[in-house]
Amino acid sequence: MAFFRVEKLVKTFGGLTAVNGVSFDVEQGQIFGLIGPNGSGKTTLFNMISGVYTPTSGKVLYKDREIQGMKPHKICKLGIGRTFQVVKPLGRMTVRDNVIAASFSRVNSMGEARDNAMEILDFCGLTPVKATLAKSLPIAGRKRLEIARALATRPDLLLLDETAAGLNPTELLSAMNLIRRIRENGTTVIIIEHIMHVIMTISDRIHAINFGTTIAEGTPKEVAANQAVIEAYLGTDYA
Amino acid sequence: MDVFLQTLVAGFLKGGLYALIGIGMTLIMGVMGIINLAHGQLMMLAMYVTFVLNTMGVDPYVSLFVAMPLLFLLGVTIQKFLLNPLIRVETILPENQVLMTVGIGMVLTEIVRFAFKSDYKYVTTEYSNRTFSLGNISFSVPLTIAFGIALLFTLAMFWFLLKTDLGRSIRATAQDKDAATLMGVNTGRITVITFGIGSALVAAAGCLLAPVYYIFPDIGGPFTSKAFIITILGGLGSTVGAIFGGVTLGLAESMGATYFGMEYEDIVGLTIFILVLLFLPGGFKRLTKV
Amino acid sequence: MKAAGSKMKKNLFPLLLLAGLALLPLVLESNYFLHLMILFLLWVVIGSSWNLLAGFTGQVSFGHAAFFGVGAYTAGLLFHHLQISPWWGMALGGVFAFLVGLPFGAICFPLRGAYFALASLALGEGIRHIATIAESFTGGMVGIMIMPTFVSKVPYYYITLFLASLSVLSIQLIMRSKPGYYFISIREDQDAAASLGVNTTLYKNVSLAISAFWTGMAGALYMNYMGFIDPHVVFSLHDYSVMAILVAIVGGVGTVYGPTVGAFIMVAFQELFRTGFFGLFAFLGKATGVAAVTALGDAVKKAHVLGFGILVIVVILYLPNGVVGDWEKIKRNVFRIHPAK
Amino acid sequence: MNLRSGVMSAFAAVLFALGIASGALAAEKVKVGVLLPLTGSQAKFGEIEKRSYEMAAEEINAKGGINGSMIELIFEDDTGKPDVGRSAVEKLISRDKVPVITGGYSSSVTAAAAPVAQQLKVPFVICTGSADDVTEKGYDFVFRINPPASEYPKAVESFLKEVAKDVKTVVLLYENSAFGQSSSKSFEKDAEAAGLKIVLKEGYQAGAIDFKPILTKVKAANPDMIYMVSYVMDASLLMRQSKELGINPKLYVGGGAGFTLPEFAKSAGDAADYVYSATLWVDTLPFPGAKQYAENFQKKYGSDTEYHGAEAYAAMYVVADALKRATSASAPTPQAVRDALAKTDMMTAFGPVKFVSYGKKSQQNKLDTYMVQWQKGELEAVWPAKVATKKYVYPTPAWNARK
Repeated sequence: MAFFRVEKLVKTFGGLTAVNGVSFDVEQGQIFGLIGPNGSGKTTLFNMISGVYTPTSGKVLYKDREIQGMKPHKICKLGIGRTFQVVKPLGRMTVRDNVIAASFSRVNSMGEARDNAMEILDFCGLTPVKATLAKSLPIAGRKRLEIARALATRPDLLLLDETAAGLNPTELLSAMNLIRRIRENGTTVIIIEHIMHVIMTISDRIHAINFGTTIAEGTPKEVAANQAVIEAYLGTDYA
Repeated sequence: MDVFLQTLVAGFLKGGLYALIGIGMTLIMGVMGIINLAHGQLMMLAMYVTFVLNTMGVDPYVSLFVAMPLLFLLGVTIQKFLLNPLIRVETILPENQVLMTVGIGMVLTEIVRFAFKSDYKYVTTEYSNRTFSLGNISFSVPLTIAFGIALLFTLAMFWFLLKTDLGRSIRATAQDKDAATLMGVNTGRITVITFGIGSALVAAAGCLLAPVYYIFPDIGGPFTSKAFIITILGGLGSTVGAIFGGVTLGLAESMGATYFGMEYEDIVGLTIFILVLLFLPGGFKRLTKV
Repeated sequence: MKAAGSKMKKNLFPLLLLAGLALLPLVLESNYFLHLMILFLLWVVIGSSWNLLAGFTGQVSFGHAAFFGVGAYTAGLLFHHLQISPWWGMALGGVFAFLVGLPFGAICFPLRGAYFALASLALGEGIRHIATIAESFTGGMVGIMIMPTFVSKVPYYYITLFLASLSVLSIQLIMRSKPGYYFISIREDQDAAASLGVNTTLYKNVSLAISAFWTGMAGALYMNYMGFIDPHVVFSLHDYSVMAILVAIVGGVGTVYGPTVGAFIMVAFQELFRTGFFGLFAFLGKATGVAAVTALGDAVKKAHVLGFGILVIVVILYLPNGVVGDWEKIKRNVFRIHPAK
Repeated sequence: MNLRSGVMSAFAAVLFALGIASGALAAEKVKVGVLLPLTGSQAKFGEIEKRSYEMAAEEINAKGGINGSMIELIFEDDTGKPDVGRSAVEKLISRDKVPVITGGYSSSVTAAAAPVAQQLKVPFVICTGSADDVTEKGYDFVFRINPPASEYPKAVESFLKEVAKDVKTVVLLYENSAFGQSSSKSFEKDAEAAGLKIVLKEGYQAGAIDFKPILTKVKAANPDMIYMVSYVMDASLLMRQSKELGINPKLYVGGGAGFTLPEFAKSAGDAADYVYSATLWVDTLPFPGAKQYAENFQKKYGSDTEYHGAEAYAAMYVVADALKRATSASAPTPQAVRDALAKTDMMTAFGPVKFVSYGKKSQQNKLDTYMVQWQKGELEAVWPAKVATKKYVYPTPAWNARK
């Protein structure tokens, strides 16, 4: 069985179908890319996986267990961490306290939580700003904090939603570097990304959707050459 | 049957007045997203204006033309100098504006108490007690007039919001403040005008209530509660909803008073309020899509 | 080193304050000031409890009078119906307030922001009406009257001091542990908190439960100390629900000691105004013979609620984080002390 | 830094002045503490009572005060809240060291203040607070001049027994306040004992806009009598809307509270005509000084007084009388004043005052109550017959039969 699988996921809002029968498998240790134009349903997928939305139909299977419709905090406890496209820092807490709060999903004592947090902050390169209030971080710092917080919940599967958007080239490089190191530590990653060269470089497999349905899946090379993907991104004129 | 009909009529007439109180609140809540806990106090102020004018021999219906502009100005001042500055203030609780209205309500009440003491004041007119009857059912003349005027104001507001540029700007701001700003609406100005209009409308309610009720500094509080019940019932920002909300509350209170007992009047209102909050978020607006 | 020193200082100050408060009855023989201190400490409990739910967990309740009143009525009714000492009501008052908190939370917590505030306000008012109407059970507006146990204020003072210290200490400890971090996470962003494994519904209810428990204890103590309650007194929207908010706002929302400072300011403020600065105006008027001074004194006496209102407006405009939260700002602007750079 | 030291020295000056303020007033005076609501929603009556106390104290001082020393009244504002009322009592006793406290307007403040006075052993002479409980606890330092709430309808009961014998059915409406709930309860009990049938009994929240639904029910019940315990503006609305609906019982009776106030008649207009009310006092009662008190009050303050004022006025005389008897050579002690109060037996403008024990009550003044009726805009005493200024109009003429 697959480590993680979604089966024919459907989500409708009123009369609008945001996701329409998407299925894919993710193997343990992969970096799995999810691409698609704006409004194609990627974030809705993430919200269904992480429990924010209950799917209209379909299944989400994680380590052979159906998890669709579970509450977000339960899903977090099962070992699925996520970041938000629009970052949600716990603004009036310090960077360290943000990560400590997340650490409490695994430990109960203050001492352990603090140790876990320090380790993660160090891993993510946030130690220098640990005493800064999260709301006063620059955007790159906030994105990094999102990841650090998600990591502090010790996930086996990490959902990254546009972590690279808004970063300058230097920041991009170090972000990609961080994602690779996360995978090296044994965490499986599903990543939504718009910046093509980022996703093409780091992903092992890529799944492309448009208008809520799958249009392609394969290695970065295969997907990049796929006619439907090119059309979706560039419009039919360029095909 | 008579008991039922009389209750129905009483509830309906009272509901018209409630609607007028509710429209101002619904606009303010819809556009600014804040609960104005000084709404009843603004009405109280208008009632005192009516009272003072009445001692000079001015009819309450004439004092509408004085109280409404006065309260409009007061509303504008409050929004401009006390509420809008809070948007820029960094605080832990986003409800700061609501808490500010609590403070404003206290100040208004106490200033009036200073000026007029806690005594009950009343505006007596020769038509205060006048009634007419249809069959066995008696209608209070001033309440019927109030109902008519409330209906008139609601229709006017409906037209204003739908057909005028300013009205459209207000609706745009209520729907999405950021988008409205991007479309070139000066949302700061809109909130100021909206608060002014809301205050003027509740002032009208005060003038209409004055001949049938009485006036004292603490009268605001209960009407503030009624106003937010009406607003939640009707749905935020919906003028037609406010009419529905007002009449529903009026009817529910009257029916509750007749068939449960008068002491349950307020509980009936609060219960409906909680039920709507829980099971019909968005109020009647959700049902009618108006 | 410096950081450690300042931390020591931070912990030392409350201890010194506590020691001072514990010794107070030895130097202060006036029952009157002791009574004011008891009121102050009572407000420390209520304000701190409200602050836990609103300031730390972000759920702005306009219905805390419900818990205060339930606590008071637990003590009162135990005595009224069963002749059980209202002191038993102290423990039970907290428990019953907690129990009332369960449906309260179930109704209000699905709602967010202003809707939460409105629902809590409606529930608080609803329970007052019920207590008024259920005459045969609660005694209605006739109220419940008991003879206070102690003649001296000193036992009440120490009991209230104990309750106040315990509640503040418990809140401080909570805020330094897992639930505290979870409360603040919920306040800052419920969705983010949930994604980090926080069961937001559970922890909101935990916060409410603790808050209701302490508020209920305060209510039961009020019954014991004041000897009289009726629904309009202990379920009062204005005197308890709103006042609890004002105490916290003035002192500093979301700070552990803010409500303590706020409670002191509010109680002192009310008494200063009510008595015309302890008769200072009347005395000055008499001494100088200027009628205007006496008149001013009378005006001040009458203006205490007006003063509250103005205080609230000024604090929200200029000290939105309260005296404790904006202490640096106050030091800068009022005392003109600039931190050495 | 300068500013800071300035603040400090100003603070020190204030403290110093406070010290003088409390010290300087200890001249040769007899202090009397008065607890009243001077701000807040009950301030109207607090003000009337305050003026009455002041007027009485001036009269007593003009006649030589308490064996030569002048009475000094120390008013404390209870703002209508029990905890504040308690602050006030604590201050009066421990800072001002008064030998006696009087006043007490609202039931809740009085009920919270009485135990304090009892425990600290300072006599408390209540002039208005009417909760029955207060004099049922065996407090030997608490005295009450006015009757408790449950006794207000006494005169109504005798009127029903002797005049309105054909009244068989009664509707009872009352506001949900301490006074409303307790006096309606005792009226119900007594009415049923007298063989009357209560066909409808409804409480309501003070401040309702519209009594039509309930009055429609009343009309359908068609009672012989409507008994209402309401405060002044609810009273006025009840009568105005009864007129609108044309409800015609044999008599409308108010159970004290709002129905006797001038504002009731003014705001209800002709709807107030023929309405009866229970009351504790009117200025036409044949008590020495009653008429004069009302006239002097009107002259001095330019506004009317009513029974609350008379209670306060009488309370001052009762306290002064006790102080005189308690003051021999030294200043009066609270204990001496209490003992003197217990022996009080005097006549006042409010009626005879003597603190007695009966039923569960102790140290309670026992007074007759009266019935008044609005006739042509004037409040006339009509019952008992021996104090009547006009004859009662019974039964009440139907609305459409009036001119």
